[in-house]
Amino acid sequence: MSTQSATKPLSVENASELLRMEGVRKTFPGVVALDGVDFDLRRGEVHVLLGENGAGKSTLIKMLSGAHRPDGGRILVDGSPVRIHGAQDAERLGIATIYQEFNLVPDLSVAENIFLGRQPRRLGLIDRKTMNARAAELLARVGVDVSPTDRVRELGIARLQMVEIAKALSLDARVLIMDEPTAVLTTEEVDKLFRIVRALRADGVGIVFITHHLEEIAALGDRVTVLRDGRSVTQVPAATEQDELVRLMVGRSIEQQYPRERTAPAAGAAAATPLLKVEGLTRRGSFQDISFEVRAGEVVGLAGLVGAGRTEVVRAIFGADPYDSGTVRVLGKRLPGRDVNAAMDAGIGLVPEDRKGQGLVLDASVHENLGLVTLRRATRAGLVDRSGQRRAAARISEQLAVRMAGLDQRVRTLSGGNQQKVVIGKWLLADSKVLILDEPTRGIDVGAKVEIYQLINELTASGHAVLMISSDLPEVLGMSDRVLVMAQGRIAGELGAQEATQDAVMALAVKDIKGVTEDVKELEGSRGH
Amino acid sequence: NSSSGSSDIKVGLSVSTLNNPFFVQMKAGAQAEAKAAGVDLTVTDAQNDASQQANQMQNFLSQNVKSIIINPVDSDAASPSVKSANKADVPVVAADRGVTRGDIATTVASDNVAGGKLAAKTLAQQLGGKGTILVLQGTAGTSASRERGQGFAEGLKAYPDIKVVAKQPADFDRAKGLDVTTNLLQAHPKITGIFAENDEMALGAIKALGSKAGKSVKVVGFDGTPDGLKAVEAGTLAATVAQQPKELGKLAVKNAVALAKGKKVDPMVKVPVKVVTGK
Amino acid sequence: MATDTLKTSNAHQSPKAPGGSAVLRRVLLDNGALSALVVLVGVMSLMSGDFLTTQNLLNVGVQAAVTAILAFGVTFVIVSAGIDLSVGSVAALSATVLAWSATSQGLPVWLAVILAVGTGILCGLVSGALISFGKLPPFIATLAMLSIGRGLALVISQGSPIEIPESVARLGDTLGGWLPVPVIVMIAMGLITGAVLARTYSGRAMYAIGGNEEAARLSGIRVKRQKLVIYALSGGFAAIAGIVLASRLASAQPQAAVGYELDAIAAVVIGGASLSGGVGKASGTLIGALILAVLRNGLNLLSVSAFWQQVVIGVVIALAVLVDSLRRRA
Amino acid sequence: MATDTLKTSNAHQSPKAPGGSAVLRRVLLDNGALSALVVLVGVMSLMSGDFLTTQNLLNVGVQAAVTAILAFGVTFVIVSAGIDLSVGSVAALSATVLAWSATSQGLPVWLAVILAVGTGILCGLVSGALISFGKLPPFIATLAMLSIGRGLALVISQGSPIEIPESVARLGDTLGGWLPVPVIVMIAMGLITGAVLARTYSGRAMYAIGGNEEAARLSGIRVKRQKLVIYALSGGFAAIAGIVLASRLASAQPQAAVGYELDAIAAVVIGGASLSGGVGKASGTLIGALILAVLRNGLNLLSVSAFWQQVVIGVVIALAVLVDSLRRRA
Ligand SMILES: Nc1ncnc2c1ncn2[C@@H]1O[C@H](COP(=O)(O)OP(=O)(O)OP(=O)(O)O)[C@@H](O)[C@H]1O
Ligand SMILES: Nc1ncnc2c1ncn2[C@@H]1O[C@H](COP(=O)(O)OP(=O)(O)OP(=O)(O)O)[C@@H](O)[C@H]1O
Ligand SMILES: [Mg+2]
Ligand SMILES: [Mg+2]
Repeated sequence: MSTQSATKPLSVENASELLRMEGVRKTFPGVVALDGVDFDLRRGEVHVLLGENGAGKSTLIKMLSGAHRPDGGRILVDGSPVRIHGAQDAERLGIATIYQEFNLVPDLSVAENIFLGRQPRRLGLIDRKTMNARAAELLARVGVDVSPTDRVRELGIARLQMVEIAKALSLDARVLIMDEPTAVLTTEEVDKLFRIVRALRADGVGIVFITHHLEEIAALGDRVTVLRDGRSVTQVPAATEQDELVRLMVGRSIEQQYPRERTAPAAGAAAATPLLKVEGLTRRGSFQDISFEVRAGEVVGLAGLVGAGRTEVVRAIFGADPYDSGTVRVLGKRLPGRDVNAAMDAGIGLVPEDRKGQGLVLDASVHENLGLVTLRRATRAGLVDRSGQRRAAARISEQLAVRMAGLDQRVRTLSGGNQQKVVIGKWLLADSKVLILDEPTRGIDVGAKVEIYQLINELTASGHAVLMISSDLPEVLGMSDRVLVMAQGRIAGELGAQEATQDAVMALAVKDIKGVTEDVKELEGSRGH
Repeated sequence: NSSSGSSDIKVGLSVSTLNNPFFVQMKAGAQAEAKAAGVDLTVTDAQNDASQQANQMQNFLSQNVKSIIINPVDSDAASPSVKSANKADVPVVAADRGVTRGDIATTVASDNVAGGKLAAKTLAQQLGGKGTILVLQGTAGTSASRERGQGFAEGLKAYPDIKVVAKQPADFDRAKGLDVTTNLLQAHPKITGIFAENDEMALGAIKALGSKAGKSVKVVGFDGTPDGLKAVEAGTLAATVAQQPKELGKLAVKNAVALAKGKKVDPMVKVPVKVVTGK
Repeated sequence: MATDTLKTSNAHQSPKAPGGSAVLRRVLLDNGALSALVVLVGVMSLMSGDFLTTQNLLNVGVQAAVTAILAFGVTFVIVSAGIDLSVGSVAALSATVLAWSATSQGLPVWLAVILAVGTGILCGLVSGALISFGKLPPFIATLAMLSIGRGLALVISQGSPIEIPESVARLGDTLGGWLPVPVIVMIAMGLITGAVLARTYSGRAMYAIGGNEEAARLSGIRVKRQKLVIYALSGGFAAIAGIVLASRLASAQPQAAVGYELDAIAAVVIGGASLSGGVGKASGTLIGALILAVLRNGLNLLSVSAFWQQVVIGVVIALAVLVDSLRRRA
Repeated sequence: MATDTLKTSNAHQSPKAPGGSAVLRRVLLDNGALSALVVLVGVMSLMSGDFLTTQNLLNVGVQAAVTAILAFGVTFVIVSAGIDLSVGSVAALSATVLAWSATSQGLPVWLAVILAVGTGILCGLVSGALISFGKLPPFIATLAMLSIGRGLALVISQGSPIEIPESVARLGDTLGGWLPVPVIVMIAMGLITGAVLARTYSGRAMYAIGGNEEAARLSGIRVKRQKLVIYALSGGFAAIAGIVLASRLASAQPQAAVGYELDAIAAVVIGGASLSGGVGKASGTLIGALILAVLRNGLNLLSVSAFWQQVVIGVVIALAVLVDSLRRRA
C-alpha cells in the first residue's frame, strides 16, 4: 500500500466517481514500473496523466484495459473492487482504450478493425453491410476521409490514429482512455479530436488523457495527475501554469523550449553550399514537382496537413520508395533512385515516422538497435567491433536520457518515448551530412525534446543540415531556419524564420493549388481499389 | 497395325519407388527389353505413395496405352486402379507384387515371403543353427517390410536356438541402418547375426560392425543389389537373397507387349530368387 | 505494428484501365495464382494432345482432391500465422480408425465415419492445446503430432492396410457414371472453407490473429480458444481427406499421405497466402492444389523420365509462383 | 536482432544469489533447451544401463553430426525469418557430385570436394536469388530446390549409389582410434556458426533482417545481398553435411537424407529459435540436434517396437519443448 498520503485529501469521496486505483504496483524484470500509484476518475471529466518518458503512464492505464495485471493494490469501479484480467473484462466494465501503439490488423478493412471481435452478425454470419454502414458513421464522426473498406495497411500514420479513435468510440464506453492520441496528429485533427472529447465529457464519460503537449492540458483537461518514476507525485488542476507542470514532472524547470541557435546568419546563408538539392521530384498520385534545397548549417522545416505527402517525398529522397521523375543531388552528385545505400553513402539519413514498422527491431536490445545504422562502419574484415558499438550506444543513450534497465533491454519493453529516442539515437550516431527527421519528437517528453534540439544544434554547428517534418507546428516554427509548406503533394510555399507564423503556415497548408484538382481526382480514383 | 513395327505400341510402367536400387534395376531391365522390342515404354515413379500410383494409372488410360505394368505400392490399394483399367479393356501386368482384386493378366513376381524364409534358413546355416541376432526392419507399414519380416519369422521357427534379441526399424536406409546397428550393438554387443530386410540396411550394418562383419557377426541382406553383391564377394555380407530385378523387369515387359498384341500369356510368371553366398 | 508503407505504393499504381478486358484482368490480378494455372494449362495442352480432354480434366480434379481438402484445412492455420505439419499423418490415422472400427470391430459405418472425423478433430485439438496453453511453436507441436499420428496408425493397423467398407469405398467412384465423388467433396469443402473464412466470426478472428495477434487479444478476441478451433478444423479436414483417399484405394493404408503436408502447405502458399499470416483465400488454395495436380498429370502424359520429373516439378513450381510475383509487380 | 533478450529478462530475476548453483542455474536458464536435454539424458541413463557409456555418447555425437551440421546452416536462414526445405536434397546432391566427379570422372579428390561444396553453395545462391530478386516466399523457393536437388542427384547417379574415394571416406572414421571425425566436424561447424552469428556483419544483419526487414533495409543493410549470403551459407553447410554422411557410408546415395530438412528445422526450433525470425543461437541448435539424436539412440537401446517408436518420438519432442516453455514462464 502506498504511503503517499499527499494525494489523499484531494480524492474527495464523490458520488460521481467512476473509477479508483489505490496503491497500484507493477514490476517488470529489472524495473519497478509502478510503485504504489493512486488515481481516480470522475464522470464527465478529462483527467490528464503527465510524466516523463518511462514514468509509468502507459503501464498504469494498461491495468485498466486488461493488458497487464497489477502486482499489488486495488482497482475499484463504481466503488466496488474489480479484477480486470483481459480485454473482455474491460469491455464489460465499459472501459475503452486507445493505446499509445496502434493495435490494428494491417490486412483487414478499416470497418473490420473498428469492430474487431464485435462484428455485427446476422444468422451467425458477419453482416458486412451493417458493419460498413456503422463504420462509415463513426468515421464521419471523427472526421477522417477514409472509406470503411480501405485496407488498414494502406493508411498513413495519422489516419491510423483516427481509426483507433473511431474504434474506441464504437464501444460507447463510460471510461475512455487515450494514450497520446495527439502525438501524430496535426492541428486540424487535434481540433476535431478535442471537439469529440468535449462532447463525450458533456455526456458524462470519464476520460483519461495522456499527452506530452502541455498546451493541450489547459485546453482540454480538468485535473492532472503527475507521475514520476512510477509514483504519483501530486494532483493539480489543469489550469496550472505550464512551467509549474514541467517542474513537477521533470523536477527542474526548463529555460527555453526551442533553443535553436542559428549558426548561419541570413547573409551567409545564400553563400553556403547546398548539401541537398531536389529538383522536380514527382511520383504520380503522390507528389508533384518538388524542388528545394537544404544548405549546410540549416534546419529546414517541412510542414503540412496529414496526407500532404511529406513522408512520401522524404522516403523518395532517401531511396526507400521509387519516383517517376526529377533528381536528387547531394553536394552536386546525383543519386540513383530507389537505392537506400547510395543515399546513405552520399550522407543522407532518415528517421522514419513509423518507429515500430520501420524504425526498430523490437525484439532486439537497445544496444543492437542503436548500432544498426553504424554496423557497416564498425566492421573490420567482416568482424564487428562489438565493444566499440557498445560504448557508442552507451554514450548516445545517456545523452538522450533513455530510461532503461540496461543496454540489453529489449526495445519492445521500453516506453514509447524511449523507443523513439532509440530511433533518433541510431541516426545521430551515423553522423549524416543531411539528416531527415520525420516526426522526430513524437511521444517524447519536454525535457528530452530539449536534449534532442541541442543535438540538432550541434549537428548544424558542425556544418551538417537537418530536414525536419513535424506535425507539431510550434516545434517546426521554433526550430526551423526556413519552413517549406506542402499541400496536396506540392510545395505550396516557403517561409523564412521571421515570416513563419502559425497563421502563415496554415494559410499555405490549406491552399488549394490550381491544377491540382486532377491529381486529387486521380488519387481518389486509385484509392477505390 | 499388328503387322507393321510395334513402335506405336505404348506401354505404361508404374514403379512403386525409385528410392531403391532394386526398382531402379527393374526399371533398367524393363527399358532394355522395351528397346529391344521396339515399344514405347513410359515409366512413372509413384514414390511409394499408393494414391500417386492411382493417379498415374489413370493418366496411363488417358494416354491410350495398350497395356500397363504395375509394380504396386500396395496390393490392396492397387485394386481400384486395376479395375478401372479392366473397364477400359487395357490388360494389366503386376510386377514384383500381386494385386488383391481386379483382373490381372499375369503376375511376374519373386515372392517376398518365400525370400524371407530363405533368408532365415541361410542365416541359420551360417550360424550353425544357434546364436543371437538383430533384425533391421524396413519402413514400418510397407508391404516389403511386412512380407519379408513375416517370411523371416516363419522361417526362423525351425531354429529354436536362434534368438532375435532386438528388432528395430531403419527404414530401408543405409545411414539409418548404420546408426541403428551402432546403437543396438551398445545394448547387445554379443550378437552373432543380423538380418536386414534389404541390402541397403545390411550395408549400413556392416559399416557399424567394422571388422566384425563377416567374421564374428554374419549379416544377411535381401535384394542382391550391385553393392550388395560386391559386399558378398568381399566377404563382409554373408549372403543376400537375390531377386533378379532386371530379369523381372524384362519379363514384365515381354508379357505386356504380348498382351498388347492380343496374345495369351501365363497367369503367373515366377522369377526365381536365389541365395548368393560368398562360398 | 504494421503500416508497411511499402505496399501502399503498389496498390496505387494502376489507377486507370477500366473497359472490358479489365474484368478478366481484375480477376487474374485478384487471384494471383490463377494466371500461373492458365499458363500451365495452356502449355500442357500444346505439348500433349491427351491433356485437354474432359476425362483427363476430371482426372486432374480427382487427383487434386485429397491435396486440396488437406490444404483447405491448412489454409485456416496459415491465415492465422500458424503451420500444420501433421495433416498427412492425421489423414492416415483417421482413415485407419475408420477401416479398423468398421471392418475389424464391426461398428456400423456411420459410427465409424463419425469416429474417424472425431479422431481428426481430436488430433487438431491436442495440437491446438499444445500451442495455446503449452505455448509450443506450431511447427513443433504439429511435428510431434505428425509423428504420433503416424505411429498410432501403424499401431492400430499393425502395419497392414485394412479394407474399408463397400459403402465408403463408393465415395471414390463417380456419380452418374462420370462425375467423380472426390471432386464433389473437394468443391463442397472449398465452399465451406470460403464461407468460414469470409463470413464467420472464427474466420475473421483467424485473419486478425494472423495479422496482429496482440491487437486481436486487446480487441477482446479469445485467441487461445480460437486457436483450438483453428487446429480442430484443420484436423477435421485432414480426416475427410483421409477418408476420400482411402475410398479411392478401397483400403486404409497406415503409410498413406506421407509428405502430403508439404504439398498442402505449398498449395496454400502458391495460392497467395503468406506464411506470416493474415492473408489467404479458399479460391487461391484450390488453384494452388490444381497447379500441383496439373503439373504431375501433365508430366505423366508427357512421359518425362522419372529422374528428370522431380527437376521439372521444382522448376515449374518456382516459375508458377514467379509469374505471379512478377505479374503483381508489373 | 540478437541477445535473445527474452532471456535477459529472466537473467534479471535473480539479481542476487551469486553462489555456486547460480552459475549452473544461469546456464540452464540462458539456454532453454539445455534443461530438456539434461532431463532426457537423465531418464535414458536410468532406463538403459548401456546409455551412459563413453562409447555410446560418442555414437550419439556421430549420429547427431549430420543433422547438426544441416541445422547450423538452417539457423542462419531461420534467424533471418526464412526457411530452407532444400538442405536434405542439397546434401544428397553435393555428395553425389563429389562421388561422381571423383569416382566416375576421375577428378582429383580435392577438386571433387571443392566441386561438391560449390554445388551446395550454388543451390543456395539460386534459392537466395529466387527469394530476393524473384520475391518468392522462402518456403516455395526452397521447396522447388528440394525437388530440383533430389532430381539432379538421381539424374547424375542414375539412381544408384556411387562409391566415394578412400580419402574422403576416412572422414567417417575416428582420429586416434576413438575420436570420431564427424563429431570434430560438427563442433568446428558449430564454432563457425556461433562466430558468424555473433561477430560478423552478415550475422548481425541476419538478426536485423529477421527481426524487422523493413527497419533493416532503412538502416542501410543490403537485404537482398545478405539473403544471398544467408542461403549460400545454408547450401554450403548442407554440402558439408552431405560429405560427412557419404563418408560414413563410404558411398553417396542419391536418396540419402530424405526428410532431413524437418529434422534440421526441428533442431533449430527446439534450440530456442523462432520461425518468425530474429532469435536463435548456434549452441541452441546443437542442443536441439543432440536431443533428437539422444532420443533415437535411446529408443533403439530400449528396443521400443517399430510401431510405437514414432508415437514416443512425437511425445518426447513435444515434452522437451514444453519443459522449456514452462520453465521460461516459471
Ligand atoms: N513489458 C515490459 N517489460 C519490461 N519493462 C517494461 C515493460 N513495459 C514497460 N516497461 C518499463 O516500465 C517503465 C514505464 O513504462 P511506460 O510505458 O508506462 O512509460 P510511459 O510513462 O508511458 O512513457 P512514455 O511517455 O515514453 O510513453 C519503463 O521503464 C519501461 O521500460
Ligand atoms: N485519403 C487517403 N486515403 C487513403 N490513403 C491515403 C489518403 N491520403 C493519403 N493516403 C496515403 O497515406 C500514406 C501516407 O499518408 P500520410 O498521412 O502519412 O501522408 P504524409 O503527408 O506523407 O504524412 P504527413 O504529412 O502526415 O507526414 C500515403 O501512402 C498516401 O498515399
Ligand atoms: Mg507511454
Ligand atoms: Mg507522415
